[in-house]
Amino acid sequence: MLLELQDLVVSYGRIEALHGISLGIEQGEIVALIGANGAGKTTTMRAISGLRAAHRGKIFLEGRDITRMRADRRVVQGISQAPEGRGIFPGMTVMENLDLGCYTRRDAAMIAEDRERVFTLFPRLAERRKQLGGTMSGGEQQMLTIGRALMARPKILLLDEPSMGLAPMLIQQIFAIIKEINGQGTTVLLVEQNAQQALSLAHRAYVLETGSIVRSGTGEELLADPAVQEAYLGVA
Amino acid sequence: ACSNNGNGTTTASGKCDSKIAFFGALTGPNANLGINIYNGAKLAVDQYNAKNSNCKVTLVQKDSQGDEKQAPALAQNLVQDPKVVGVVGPAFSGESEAADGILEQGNLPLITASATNPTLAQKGWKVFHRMLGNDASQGPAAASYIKDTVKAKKVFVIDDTTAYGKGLADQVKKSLGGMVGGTDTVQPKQTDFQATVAKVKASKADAIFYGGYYAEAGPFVKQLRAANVNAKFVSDDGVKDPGFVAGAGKASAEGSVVTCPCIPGDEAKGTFFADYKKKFGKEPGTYGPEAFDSANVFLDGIKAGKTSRAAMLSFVNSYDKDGVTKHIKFDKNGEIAKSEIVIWSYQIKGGEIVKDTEIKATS
Amino acid sequence: MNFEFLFANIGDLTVTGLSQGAIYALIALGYTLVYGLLKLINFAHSEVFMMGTFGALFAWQLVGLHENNPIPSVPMMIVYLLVGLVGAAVWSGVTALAVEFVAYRPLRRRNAPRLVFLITAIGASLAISEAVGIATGRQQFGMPDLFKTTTLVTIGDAHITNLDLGVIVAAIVMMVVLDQFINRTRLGRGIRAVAQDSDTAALMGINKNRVIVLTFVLGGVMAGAAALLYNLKIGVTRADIGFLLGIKAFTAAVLGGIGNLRGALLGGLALGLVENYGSALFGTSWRDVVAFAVLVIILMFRPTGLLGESLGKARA
Amino acid sequence: MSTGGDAPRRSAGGRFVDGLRTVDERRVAGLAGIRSRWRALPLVVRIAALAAVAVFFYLLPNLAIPLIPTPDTNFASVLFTVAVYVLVAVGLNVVIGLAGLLDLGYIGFFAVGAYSVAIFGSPASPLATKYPWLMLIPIAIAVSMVSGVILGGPTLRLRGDYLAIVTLGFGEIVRLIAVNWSITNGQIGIPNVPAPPGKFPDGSPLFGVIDTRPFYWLALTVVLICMFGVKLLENSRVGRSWLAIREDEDAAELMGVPSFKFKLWAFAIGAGLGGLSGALFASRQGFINSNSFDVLTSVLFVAAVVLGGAGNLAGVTLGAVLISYLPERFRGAAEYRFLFFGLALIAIMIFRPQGLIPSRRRAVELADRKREAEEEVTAGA
Amino acid sequence: MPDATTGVAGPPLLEVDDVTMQFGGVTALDHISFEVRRGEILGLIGPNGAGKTTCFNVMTGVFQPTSGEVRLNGQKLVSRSRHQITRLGIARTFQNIRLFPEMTALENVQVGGDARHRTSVPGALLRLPRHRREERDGRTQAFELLDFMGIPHAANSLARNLPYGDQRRLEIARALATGPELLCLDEPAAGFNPAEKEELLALIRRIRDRGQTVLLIEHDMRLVMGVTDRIVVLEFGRKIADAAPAAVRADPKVVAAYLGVPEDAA
Ligand SMILES: Nc1ncnc2c1ncn2[C@@H]1O[C@H](COP(=O)(O)OP(=O)(O)OP(=O)(O)O)[C@@H](O)[C@H]1O
Ligand SMILES: Nc1ncnc2c1ncn2[C@@H]1O[C@H](COP(=O)(O)OP(=O)(O)OP(=O)(O)O)[C@@H](O)[C@H]1O
Ligand SMILES: CC(C)C[C@H](N)C(=O)O
Ligand SMILES: [Mg+2]
Ligand SMILES: [Mg+2]
Repeated sequence: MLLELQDLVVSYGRIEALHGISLGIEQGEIVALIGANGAGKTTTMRAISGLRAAHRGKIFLEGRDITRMRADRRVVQGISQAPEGRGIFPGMTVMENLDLGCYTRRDAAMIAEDRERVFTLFPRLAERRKQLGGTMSGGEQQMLTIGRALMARPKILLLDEPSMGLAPMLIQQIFAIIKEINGQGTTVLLVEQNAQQALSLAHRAYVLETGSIVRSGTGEELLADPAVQEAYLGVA
Repeated sequence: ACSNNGNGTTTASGKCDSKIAFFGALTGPNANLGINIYNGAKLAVDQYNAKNSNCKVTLVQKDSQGDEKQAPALAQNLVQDPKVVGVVGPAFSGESEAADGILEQGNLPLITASATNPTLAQKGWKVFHRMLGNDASQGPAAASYIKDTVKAKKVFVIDDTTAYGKGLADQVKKSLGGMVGGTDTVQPKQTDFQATVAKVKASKADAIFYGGYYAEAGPFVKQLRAANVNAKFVSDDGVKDPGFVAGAGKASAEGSVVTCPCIPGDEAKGTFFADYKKKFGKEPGTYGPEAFDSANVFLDGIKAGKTSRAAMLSFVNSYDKDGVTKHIKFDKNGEIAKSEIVIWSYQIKGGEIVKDTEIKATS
Repeated sequence: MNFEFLFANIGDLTVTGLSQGAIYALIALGYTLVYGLLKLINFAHSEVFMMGTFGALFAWQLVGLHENNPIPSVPMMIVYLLVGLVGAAVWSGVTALAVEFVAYRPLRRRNAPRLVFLITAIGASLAISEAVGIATGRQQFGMPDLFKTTTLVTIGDAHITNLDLGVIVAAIVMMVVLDQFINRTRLGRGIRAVAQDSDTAALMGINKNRVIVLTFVLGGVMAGAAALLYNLKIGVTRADIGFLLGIKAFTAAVLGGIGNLRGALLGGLALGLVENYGSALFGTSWRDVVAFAVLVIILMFRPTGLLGESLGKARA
Repeated sequence: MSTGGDAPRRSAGGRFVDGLRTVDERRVAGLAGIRSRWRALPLVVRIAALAAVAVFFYLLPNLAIPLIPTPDTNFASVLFTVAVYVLVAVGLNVVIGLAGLLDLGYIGFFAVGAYSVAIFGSPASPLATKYPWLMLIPIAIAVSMVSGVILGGPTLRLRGDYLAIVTLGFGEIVRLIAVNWSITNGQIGIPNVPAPPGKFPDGSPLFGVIDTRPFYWLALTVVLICMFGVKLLENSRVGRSWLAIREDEDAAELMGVPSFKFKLWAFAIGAGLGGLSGALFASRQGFINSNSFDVLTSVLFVAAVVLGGAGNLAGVTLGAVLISYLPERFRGAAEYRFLFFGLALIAIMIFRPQGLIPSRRRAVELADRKREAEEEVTAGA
Repeated sequence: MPDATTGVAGPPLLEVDDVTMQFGGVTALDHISFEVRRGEILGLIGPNGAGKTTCFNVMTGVFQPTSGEVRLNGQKLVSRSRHQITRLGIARTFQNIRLFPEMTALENVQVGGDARHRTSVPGALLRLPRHRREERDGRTQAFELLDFMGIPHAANSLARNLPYGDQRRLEIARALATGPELLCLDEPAAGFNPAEKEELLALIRRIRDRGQTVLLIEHDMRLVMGVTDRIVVLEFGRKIADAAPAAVRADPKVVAAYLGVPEDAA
C-alpha cells in the first residue's frame, strides 16, 4: 500500500468535516474520489498533504506513519498536490511558479527536461513564461497548477478538481495527461466533479458523502451503480 | 484616598502632617538637573526632621520627566492634596508654564529653584516665587562673556524651542545685536543634528550660543566637532551637568563654557557643601544650594505653624532671612532682589565642569 | 524660503542627505523584508535597531574600547569596526528573533487577524525600549571615535568625507547582496513563495517557519549594520532613539514601495535627500514636515510607492 | 427592474425570520452565552439594564470601591481621562473597526480639536475670540471634520498600509506644525484654555481644578451620546457599507457601494469625534503644547481599539479604559509601568487575539480559526 | 461573421462596441463587438484565456478598455465608476468567489440591495422615515432572494463558512439584490456536479423569467446549450461566432477552437 488513511477525522472548528474515513491507494493506481459539494473531498486532500491536521486517525505513506509530519516534509517524501482553485503564486512569473514546483529537487538536468515536458503539455504556459501568475486567466492558472505539481515528480500526485474552469477541449487533454503520467509510474489520487470521466479513468474509486465513505469499488463498478449514476452522473 | 475634598484651600486638620513637594524631572533625558534639585530639597527636609522628630514633614516627589505634557496632571494632583503647603519647583520653565496656573488656582505657594524664564514672574501668579536670577540677567551675562572673554566676531545662536531655551536665546540675541551671524532651532530629544551643523559650518561663525538642556547639547557638540567646526561653544545652566560631557565625549566637550545664575556648591554659606557631600557622596550639582534654600523657606513656615496654604503664602511673601545662597526676600512678582543675583561662568576642562568667574549682572 | 542657502550648499547637502538616507535604507530593508513576508508592520524593528547601537557599544567595551579612548591606528580601527559590526548584528539579530518568537509566532499559531500583530509589535517595541531605558537609566551613551572624519574628495562644493562615503557604499552593497539573495537563490525564492501564499508554499516543500526565522535574522542583521553606521555618524545612543528613526525608515520603505528591496534603498536615499534639501529651504525645524508632505504627494501619484510592491503580492 | 416582492414570497420570507431565530440562537449560544441571553431579553429590560450601568458610571467617583480607585492620582481626574480615551476609541473604531481603514495618525484630529479650542478660546492666543465655550466645541468639531476630509480626499485611494503610513505622517505633520507655527506656540504651548462655563453657589468654578467630577460627568455624557449615534450608524446601511468595504473593497464597489464616499464619511465622523475628545482634553488640561500629540499616543489609541476588540463598542470601550487606566493605576511604579504595559499588550493579544470583547461576527470566526490553528499545532506545523 | 438569428429578439440592452483591451504585450480583447438583447440569456464561451472574464471586467468598470465603448440602454459606461455602473443596472458574480467573508449571508445580500437605496449618514443618524423604509424593504427583499436561491437556511451564517456551492448561490443572490437589468455570471457552475448543474440551469431560467437579462460565461456545454438563447464565442480575444446554440455547436471553427471532439462527455 503506497498511501493509507485509517479512520481519519478532520474538523473545522466545531464542524467535523470528515467523520473517520479509511482508504488505501496501491502503487501505480489511479484512484478517484467523488462526491457532492461539501462532501469533504478537498479536506481529505489537505489532510493527506498536511495542510490540515488530523483530529483523529492515521495516515501512512509506504507503511510509515506521517500523520504528524509537517506539510513541507511530506513533499520531500513524495506527495505533491495540485490544490483546488487558485493555488498559484500570483506575484511570481509562470516560470518561477514552475520552478517552485521542484523546490525540493536538485537534479538540474532532469528539471530542465520536466519543464520542457510541461511546456509541451501546455504551450500557453511556454508563451507566457514571464507573465505574472495572478494575471493569468482562470483556466490558465489551472494549467499552471497542474504543471507545477508535475514538476515535483512525486510518488503520488493529488489532483483536486483538475478540470475545473477548463474548456472542454482541454479537459480531454487533462485526462489524457493523467493517464500518461500514470503510465510512467506515478500514482494518482483524483478528486473530480466530472464523475463520468473520472470513473472511466480510475482503477478504483471511493464515493464520499458528507464526510463519510459510502461506496467504493473499481471505476466500472461504480459507473454501473444506479445510485452513483443518479447522484453523480446526472443520469435521471 | 478617593474621597473628594471639594475645597483644597482649607487647612489640613492635624498639625504634624504637612507636606512639601518637589516638582521636576527625576527620570527622563534631563533627569540629572531635577535630581540635583530634589537632593537639595531632600537635604533640607531631612535636616529639619532630624531636629523636629516629633513633627516630621514629608517631601512628596512629582516626577514630571521635564515634560510639559505631564505637568498639568501632576499639578492638579498636588492641588488636590490639602496637606501639601508648598512646592519646590517646577524645575523647568516649560513645565512651569503648564503647571503654575493650576497651582495658582489651588493657591498653593511655589518657589522654583531653577526655572529661569523671565515671563513666569509676569503672569500675575500670586503663588510664584523664584530663588534665583532669571534669564533677563543670564542672557546679557552670557552675551557679554561671548563679547568680552571669547572675543567672538560672529555668533551662531541656537535654541531648543522650549520656554527656557528659546526665552534665553532670545535674550542673548537681543544683547548680541549685530553679532548674530545665524540662528537655528533643534527639538527636544533630537539626536541627529547634521542639518544644524551644516548651517553652523556654512555661517563660519566663531562662537555658538546654545539655549537648551544638556541631553541635546551633548550629541550636538559631538557632531559639530566631528564635522570639524571649532567655534567656541557657549551655553547655559541647562547644559551645566556632567551629562553634557558624557554626551559630547571628553574631547569634544573640552573648552566649552556654560553660564548659570547659580552659585558653585562650594561657594554656599554654612555647612551646606559638607553636609551635602556627606549625605549623597558627591558634590552638590547645579541648583542644589538654591533648592536647599527654597525648601527651607517652607520648612520655616511649617515650623512657624503655617499649615494652611494661605498662611504659608503670606509667610513666604514676607520672608526676609539669609539662606546659604543669598539673602532671601521676594518682591511682589516673586523675584529676589537684583543685588542678590549672581551669574557664574563655568568651563569644561579635562571632562570636568570647573567654575570660571562670576559675571557681573548687567541688566 | 532660503534658496540661497540651498544652492550655495547643494553639494554638501546632497552628500549628507545620501548618507543619512543610507541609514534609513538599511533599517527600511528590515521593515520591507518582514512586511513582504508576513504583511506585517514590524513596529518593533525600530527597537531591533536600537539594540544594535548598544550591541556595538558593548562589544567595544568588551574589547576595551571606551568612549574617551584616543583614535586607534588603521588596522585596529578595522578590527574595531568588525567587532562593532558583529556586536550590533548579533544583538539586533537576537532581538529580532526574540520578537518573532515572543510576539508573533504565538499569534500565527492562533491565526490572529493582521491588526493584532501590529498591537503586539507595539507592545514589544514599548517593552524593549522601556526595558533598555530602565537598564540604562535612560542615559545617553557616547561612542568612541574610531577615526577622524576627513574630507576625501571635493566635487564642486561637495565635501565627501570618509564617513559619508563609507555609509553610502555600505548601504548600497548590502542592498545589492540582499536583493541578489532574494531574487536569485533558491532560499530567496522560498521566501517569496511564503510571502505570497504560505499554504501553497508548504505544498512546494518549503518550511515556513524556517523561512520566517531567516527573514527576521536577515532584517536584524541589516538593522545591526545600520546601527553601527549610526553610532559612527551620530556618536550617541539612548534607549528611545529607535522610535523616530523607525518611523522614518518605515516611511522610506513605503516611499520606495513596501515589500520591494530596491524600493527600500531608493526610498531611504530619497527621504534623506528630501529632508536635507527641505531643511535647508524651510529651516531645520520643518525637516520632518517636508519629509512627510513629500511622502503624501508621492503616494497620491504613485499609490504603491516609487517602485511598487514586489516581494509580496502583485495585483491578483 | 423587478426584484419581486409579491405576497406569497413575502410570507415565505417571514416564516424564515422565525426559523432563523433558532438557528441563530444555537450558533451564538455555543460561544457567547451571555450575549445571546442578553439579546433575548425584552427591550424594556435591556434599556433598564443599560440605564443602570450608566447610573453606575455616573456615581463611580463617589463610590468607595476597593482597589479600583487610583492611589497616586485623583480618581475623578483619571476617570475623566478614561472617558476621553473612550471617546477617542469610539471615534477611531468607526475608522478602523468598522470601515477597516488603518489610521495611525488619529492623534492629528485630536490635536486639531484641542488646538481649535485653545487658539480661539485662550486669551493668551493671538487669534482669541470672544466665543463662549459652548460655541468653541462645535467649531472644534467642524474644524476637525474638515481636516479629516482634507486628509481623506486625496489619500483614501491608498490601500491598507500605505494609508496607515500616510495618516501617521499626517499626525506628525499636525504636531510639527504645532511645534513651528507661531500661533500654536510650539513647546511653550497655550495656557488658559477655557473650561466649560458654570459656577458653584460659592462662586468657585464648576469645572475647576480641585473637584474634577463635573468634568468627568460632562465627558461621560458626551461619550454616551456619541456611542448612541455610532450605534445607529452601525446598524444601518452605512455600517453595512463600511463592513463591506473592509471585507473586499473591489467587490463592494461592484455591488454598488460608493466606497470613496463612505470611507470619507468614516474619516469625517472619526475626525469629528477625535476633535471633540481633543477639545474636552484641552478644556480640562487648561494648557496644551505640542508634546501632548506625539505618535506614540496615536499608536496607543489604535492599541485601545484593537485590544478591546475592533468593531465592537463595548470592546473598544474596555480597551480604552485599560490603556488609559492601567498606567495611572500603577503610577506608583512609575519606572516600570510602560514596560509592564508593553508586556501586557503582548500577553493580552496572545491570549485573546480577537480582542477582549470581540465583535459578534469576529467572535465566531476567531473561535473557529483558533481551534483549527491549535489542531495544526498539534500536527507539528 | 454569422449574425444572430434567434427568435427572442428585443432591443439591445447592452452594446459592446469595438472594444480592445491590451495588457502590455497581451491583447486580451481585440476589437470585440456584440450586443445583449433585453430578456435573453446570452452565452459567452471560448477557450481558456480567450478574454471572457476580461470582457466582464471591462463592462463592469474594473478595467478601462484600451479603446472602444460599452453602452447600457444607450448610456456610455466606459470611464464611469464601478458603483455607478452597478446602479445603472449591471450586476455580476466572480469566477473566483468574492463574497464579504466575515458578513452573514443576509448582510451580503443587503449590501447588494443598498445599491438602490439613497439614505446615508444623516438619514441613519436621525432615523428618517425614508431610511426606516429602505432598511425594512432591504431586509425583506434579502430574505426573499435567499429563499429564491434556495439557501434560506444560510441567512445568519458567515459567508466564509458556507459550503462552496452555497457561496456561489449567495453571490448570485447578492448580485440580484442590486436590481440589475443585466446579470453577468462568470462560470457559476464551476465545481458543481451534474445534479447541481441541473438545478442551476433551472434557476437561470427563472431569473430570466423574472424579467432580467442574463449573460453567462460557462465551460459546461450541456448547461450552455441547454439554457442560452444565443452564444457569442471568443478565441484569442476575437469574436469567432455569434449565433444560436445549435448553429454554434455545428460551427467548425468553434469545434476546432473549443469543443474538440463534437461529442463531448459533459
Ligand atoms: N475553512 C473552513 N471553515 C469551515 N468549514 C469549512 C472550511 N472549509 C471547508 N469547510 C466545510 O467542510 C466541509 C467539507 O468541505 P470540502 O471543501 O472538503 O468539500 P469538497 O468535497 O471539496 O467540496 P467541493 O466540491 O465544493 O470542493 C463542508 O461542509 C465545508 O463547508
Ligand atoms: N493583467 C494582465 N496582464 C497580462 N495579461 C493578462 C492580464 N489579465 C488578463 N490577461 C490575459 O488576458 C487573456 C484573457 O484573460 P481572461 O481572464 O479574460 O480569459 P477567460 O476567457 O476568462 O479565460 P478562462 O476561461 O480561463 O477564465 C489571458 O491570456 C490572460 O492571461
Ligand atoms: C534646571 C534648569 C536647567 C532649568 C532651566 N533654567 C529652565 O528654566 O528650564
Ligand atoms: Mg473541494
Ligand atoms: Mg475567466
